[in-house]
Order: sequence, then C-alpha cells, then structure tokens
Amino acid sequence: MTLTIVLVFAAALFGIGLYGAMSQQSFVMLMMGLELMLNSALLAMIGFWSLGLAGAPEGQLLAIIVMAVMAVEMAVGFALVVAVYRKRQADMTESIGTLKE
Amino acid sequence: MTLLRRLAASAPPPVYPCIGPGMLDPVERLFASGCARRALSPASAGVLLIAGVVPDRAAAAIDRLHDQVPPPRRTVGWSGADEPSNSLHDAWSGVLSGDGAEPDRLPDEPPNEWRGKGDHGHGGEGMMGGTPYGRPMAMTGEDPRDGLQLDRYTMRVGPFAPMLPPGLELEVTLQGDLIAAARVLQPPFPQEDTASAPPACAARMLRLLGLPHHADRLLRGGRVRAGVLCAVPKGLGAAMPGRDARARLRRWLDGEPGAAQAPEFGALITGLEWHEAILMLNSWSPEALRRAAEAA
Amino acid sequence: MTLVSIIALGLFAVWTGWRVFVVDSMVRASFSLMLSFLCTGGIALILHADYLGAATVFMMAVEMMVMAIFMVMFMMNPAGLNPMKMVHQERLSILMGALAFGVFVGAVLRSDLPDAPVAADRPATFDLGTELLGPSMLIFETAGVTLLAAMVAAVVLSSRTGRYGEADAGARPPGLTEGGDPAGRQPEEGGHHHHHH
Amino acid sequence: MSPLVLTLPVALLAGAWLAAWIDRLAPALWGGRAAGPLAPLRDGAALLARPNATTEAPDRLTRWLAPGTYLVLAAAGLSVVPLAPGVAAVDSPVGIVVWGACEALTVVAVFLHGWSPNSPFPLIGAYRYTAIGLPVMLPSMFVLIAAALPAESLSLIAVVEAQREVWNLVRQPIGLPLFLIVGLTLTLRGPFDFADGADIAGGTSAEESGPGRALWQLARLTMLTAFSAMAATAFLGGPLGPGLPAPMWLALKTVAVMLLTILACHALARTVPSRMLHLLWVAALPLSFLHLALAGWVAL
Repeated sequence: MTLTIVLVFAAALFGIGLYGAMSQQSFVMLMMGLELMLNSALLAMIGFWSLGLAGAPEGQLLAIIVMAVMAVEMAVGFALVVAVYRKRQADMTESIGTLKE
Repeated sequence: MTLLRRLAASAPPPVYPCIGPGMLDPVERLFASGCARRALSPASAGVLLIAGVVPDRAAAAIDRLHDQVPPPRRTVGWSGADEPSNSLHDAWSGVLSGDGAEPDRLPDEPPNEWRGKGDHGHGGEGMMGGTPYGRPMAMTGEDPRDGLQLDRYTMRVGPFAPMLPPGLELEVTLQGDLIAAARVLQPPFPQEDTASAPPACAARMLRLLGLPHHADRLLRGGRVRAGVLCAVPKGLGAAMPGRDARARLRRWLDGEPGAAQAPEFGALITGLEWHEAILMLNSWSPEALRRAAEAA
Repeated sequence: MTLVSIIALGLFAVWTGWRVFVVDSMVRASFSLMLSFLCTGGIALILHADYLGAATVFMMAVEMMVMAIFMVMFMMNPAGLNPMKMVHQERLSILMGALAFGVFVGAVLRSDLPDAPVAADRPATFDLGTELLGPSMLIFETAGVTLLAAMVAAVVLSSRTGRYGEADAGARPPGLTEGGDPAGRQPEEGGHHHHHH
Repeated sequence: MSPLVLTLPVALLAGAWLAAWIDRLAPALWGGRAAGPLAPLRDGAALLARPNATTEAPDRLTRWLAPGTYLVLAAAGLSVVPLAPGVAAVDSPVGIVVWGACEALTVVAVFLHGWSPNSPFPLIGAYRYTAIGLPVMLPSMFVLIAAALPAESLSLIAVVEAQREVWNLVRQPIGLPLFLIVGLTLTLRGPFDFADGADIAGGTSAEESGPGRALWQLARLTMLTAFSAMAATAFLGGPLGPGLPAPMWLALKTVAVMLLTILACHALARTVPSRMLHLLWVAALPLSFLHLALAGWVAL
C-alpha cells in the first residue's frame, strides 16, 4: 500500500518533469525538468529499496548512482550553457537550431 | 511592554550620521566613545544625526535618508560645539515612546509611474520592456573581466554612504560585484586636518577589514600590529610599484601621513570588485580624494 | 502516522515540482525544485534510508543554490518582473506528461508489487558502505572517475580561452526572426574584447 | 526522537546569550570597554522595540522564512549532538551527514535573506556569501569524514565513543582549525563575514530593523552554539570526561570552542572576496584533502 502511494507520487513527478523538459525554451528551465525526472527516479528507487527489496544494499547503490548522474548533468549542462552563451549570447533552445558559427 | 522599552532605552541608540563639512572627525570620535551605535544603513537606525551644516546639494539626500529610517524616528542636529550624547539619548527615548514622531518629508512615489500601466498593470511591456514596478529592466553589457555578457545595474551611492567619505557621490554600474563603469558626481566635503590624520584614516580601513576594535584602539591613541596588512591585496590601487593600498595603510599605521592628493579615481575603480574598490578609495585620506575629485 | 507524513511530503513534493514551471522568478523556481527534493529526502528518512535522505538534502541544497545563480546569470528577466511564458510545443508536452503519468500509474496499479519492508534494525548505512567498497567497487569507482571527467569537461567548456583562441571570437548572437539580424550585441563588437586585457 | 528535544531551545537560547555577551567582552582585549551580562538583552530589546523596515516590493514570505530557517537549522544541527555517551536528542545513524545538510541549507537561507528585501547591497552580500559558502562546504565534508574515520561510523555517538582513548584533536591536529573556517562562515563572522560586511552597509541585513533583525541576529548566535557543540563533539570528545556529569563536559567544551571562534572573529582581518575564494580553492581544499588522507592512514 505505502509502496503504491510512493510510486504514484514518483509517477506524478516524472510527468511534471517530462512536461518541463519538453516544453521549456530556456536551457536552465529544461534542465530543471530533467532534474525533476531524476527526482522521481530517486523516489521510486528509495520506495522499492525500503518496501519491496527488504533493504537489499544494491537498491541504495542505484540511488547513489542517480545522484552522481545528477551532479554530472548539472556540471556538464551548465558548462554547455556557458559555452553556448559565449558563442551566441543565447539562453534558449531555438537559438541554436544550427551548430554552425 | 514597559520592561522591554526600559531595557531598550538603556541600550546605545542606533544612529545614522549625515556628516557635513568639517564634521567627520568629531562624529567618528563620538561613535568611538561608545555613547551611540553607528547604524550602517538608515533602515537599521532610529535616530538621524545631522552633523554640521550640510550644503544645499545634499539636502534632498537627507530627506530621502530621513524617510528610510523606519517610523517613529527623530532627527538630531549637531554643530560640534556641545556634547551630543544627551540629545541623542533624549531622541532615542522619544523614538521608543513614539511621541512627536516625524512624518515623511517626501511623497512615497516610484522613480517611474507604473501602477495600472502596461500589459499586466505593473508598468512592464512585453518580456523586457517598460519599467516594471518603476524601474527599467537590467540589460546585458560587456564584462570587463572575462567577456561573458551579463546584466548591468546602475546605482548612485552617496553622499552619506558609510563606506565613502561624506559628500562623495558616485554613479556605479555593477555587474554582480564587479564595477563595470564608475563616475564621480560630486566630490567629498572638505574636512579638518584631524580627519586626514594617520590614525583616523587607518581606523576607517580597519573597519572595512572587519576589525572595529582595532580601529577604536587606534582612535584612542593605541597601536595596531602590522599583521593586519596581509588582508589588503598586494598591488591594489598601485599608482606605481610599491605604492599600493597596503603600503599606504602601513604608512598610516606607522603614523606617517599619506599622499596629499589621490589620482583620478573614477577610472581606477572601474574593473575592480566592490570590496576592493572601497578598500582602495579608503586608502587615501578624505582630503586627498576631495582634491582629486575637484581637479578632475 | 508514517503513511500520513509520506502522503503529506509526497503531495508537497508534487506541488513544489509543479510550481517550478509556474512561477516567474527564477530564484523561486530553483528553490521550489529544492523543496521538492527535500521532500524526497524526507520520505527517504521516514523509509529508513537515513544516509540517502540526508545526502539528498545536502546535495540538492548545494545544487539548487548553484542552479539559482546560473538562472539569474543567464535568463533575461530573471526576477520575473514582466510575466512571461517561454514554452514551445506546450500541448504536446502536457499530453506527454499526462501520458507518462497515466502509464506509470497504470503499471503501478496493475502489477503485483513486492511487499518486503526493510527491517527497522537493519544497518542500512553500514550495508551501503560494504556494498560500495565490496561487490560494487567497480561501479563506485566508475562513478568517481565519471565525476572527475565531468569536472574537467565543465572547466574546459566554460573557460573563455581555449586551444583555438578565445571561445567567443566572432560570436554572433541569434536573430529575433529566423535568419534575421542579430539581436543585442552586434557581431563586429565580438572582435575587440581584447582591448580590456 | 526523545524528550531530550525539549532541552534544545533552552541550550540554544543560553548559548546565544553567552555568545552575545562574549562578543561584547571582546573589545577589552584591544583596550576598549567590556559590557555587562545584560548588554545583549538591552540590544535585543532595542531591536524588538522598533518596527520592521519596509522595502519596495519585497518577497515578504521569504523575508521571514530565511531567518526562521537559519534558526531551525541551528536547532536541527544541535539535535544530533550526543549530550551524554550513547544519548542524543535525535539518535541518527548518519548524524554527520545531517549536520552537513544543515550547513548546505544555511547557505541557501543566507542567500534568500539577501535576496528577499529587493535591494542592491543585500543582494551583493547574498551573492558574495554564496560564492564563499559553497567552496567552504568541501573542506567541511572532508574534515567531518576524517573525524568519522576512527569511529568507522557516521553516527556522532560512535564518533564520541571512538575518542575515549584519545581525542580527534590529537589524532587530526589540523581538523579543528579547518573546521573553524566552516564555523566562521556558517555564523557570518569576522574574516568570513562576506554576507553582512561593513563595505556593503551591513549586506544582507542592511534593510532589516526591528524583530526581523533581532531574529536574524538570534539565528546567527544559535548557529554559533550549534557549531561549537558540533566541533566539541567531533574533535574534543564531546561529553566524555572524568568527574563532572557528561552534559557539563559537553557544555564546557562547547564554550571553549565558542571562545576560540569569537576570538578568531575579532582578531582576524577579512580580505577581499576574490582573494578569499582563491585561498579556499588553492589552499584550504588541498589542505583538507591531505588532512583526510593522513587521517585515513592513521586510522589504518
């Protein structure tokens, strides 16, 4: 029962995150959508680990990997935003329809 | 409530000073004596101290500062001839009891009319246009340091800003903490020689370095060890090698007077961070800054 | 009690997650996202994943602080002074979001979820440590090296000077219309940054 | 969570008052006048008797939320500190990580405090503090993990137990000085007070007066109390000691760390932010990494 509730919340967070990642024009807002999807994955994993796997350590390991993925996404994402901003003075996805220049 | 008020009345009153010509040294000694606490911003003060005869050009600034002191508030004038601590304490009790509160001097209006204007009734137009809530939107501009084009914000500081010599008015354009452009609008007021004496000047710098007790010790005639010099970055405000802000503070700590005239500082502070710029400006005496600003 | 707090935290997590895309101010958006993560951390604490819960709070506080600063740096109108909606393909996105939610909820409700709650006295943090530095050492080390690579990549990508000259040499801002004149800074200005050095 | 949680407000308020008084005694070291034990109450009353300052279009909710959060973080950080061997108000198996989370959220609280009044100097203070506060989190983590190494546990109760023979201060001599940097940053003090400095007219609290300012000052002082207790636990053996009751030992050691922090606050000059940032990345971070490696080697 508790696991179902946790997973429904995770599904809701994923839905909102997907909406954000698809609809936002700004790079940084787009990244927020991605982060929200990872948040949902984290929540689901913690739910499964705690309520479905009787605390098998691999479940926590996976959650740690998700956190590392978030950190990598942030670091490389922001570096790309800086690089594009230098080149194009642009912070919106439409502005880089082409990789030329 | 009365207990709270009685306790509060025995605390040193928070005073924001508006320092006129020739009054810098008396005001600094007043606060070093401990009978009042110098508020760093009008919002944190209860009493406004008008020291000396403030020239007309700064009268509007006093009205603005007056209105920024949260009511109930009191204003105290001081010519420097008498001992002001009694009148400051009387004003503070008046502030706490709330009688005889002074009303606002200026109407509370934004720099641009915005109510009911624009697409959303807040003065803005489109995404970047108009004056939302009365202020124009910040626009991107060249970054003097690494070329990333970021928003610029222009503001006026002075004439009674606590980190600048009284009277000095600057218009600075900031990119975050970085001064992208600076212009001197008004020179500092002339001050007595005592305000440019080495201990007074060094004390001002020490306060900016977060060492108020060292500063008070200097004003009482004590000495401060030269270890504090490491906090001033080397080469800051160097007119020529070995003549930087650190060297100037060292001379003051040794009791030697500094240069009589500063170089043209509007250009010098451009490209520095705010803290560096303020340290550098305070590494010249108020008189040296006044001569430089009037020569420019 | 546990269930009630999980539901409360979950609802707050979803609400703050939604607020991220509703508010105009970028600082509010970042910290809404942070609150959503904090709720996840709270649920983890309730579900006995102590280390994960506390680490989520720690990581996300730092990450969202950085996020807020980048938002303010790069967004025009970061404070949301003029209300704005910078979205594209919004209908499709809403549809996809709703679809994803529906599919997941359907899968959750239809599948036979395992029911094996963690024992309250299980040393979860100790287990995690032995797992990380025992059987899964390789995965853990790979994650570490990946993070290092990401750090190096971030510095290389974001620095101005590079092997082939300045990153913004000849930079040309995008036009307001497709193929239109560059908006904002003009391209010929791009050339003479060097006079500041 | 145990009924011991009720002791937290008392401990925090007493610690805040003591820290405020020591702050007012400090001028005596430089020949100034020391104030009596009532001075903090007088100054507090002087703030409470004034109204809150208003600014144009502030973020009203966040303006209260920021100092409130800061206060709650101090309480949360103190809650995991063992009051006696084996006894803590909140017996968390990952107490050190909980404290780390409180540190990280403190940066957010200070940023929001500078952001909410909608005024330039507070905002500059907020940005500056964030730039300094985030890199300080890294040495903080290394130092705390090093303190946990001899205990082979992230629980503060185990960290205390592991110091029965010898304090961590002896095993890891540069841990406490590095942790003092963290403490000065968390409490916005002296050389690390980049949020509320004099050059930006009081920084994040430039637009504050009245109860709002009082709450902010109280939160800073309670955070100093929580930090001192945490440092005493991680490096000075916390409640361990002969003769006196265990909580007394913790209180004494907490006051000792508090004295040290306040002395460092008043005696050390603050340099410019860019130089401090450089020092943090180039000196403090490698030093803390070396410290962790040495601590690991000693623990083996």
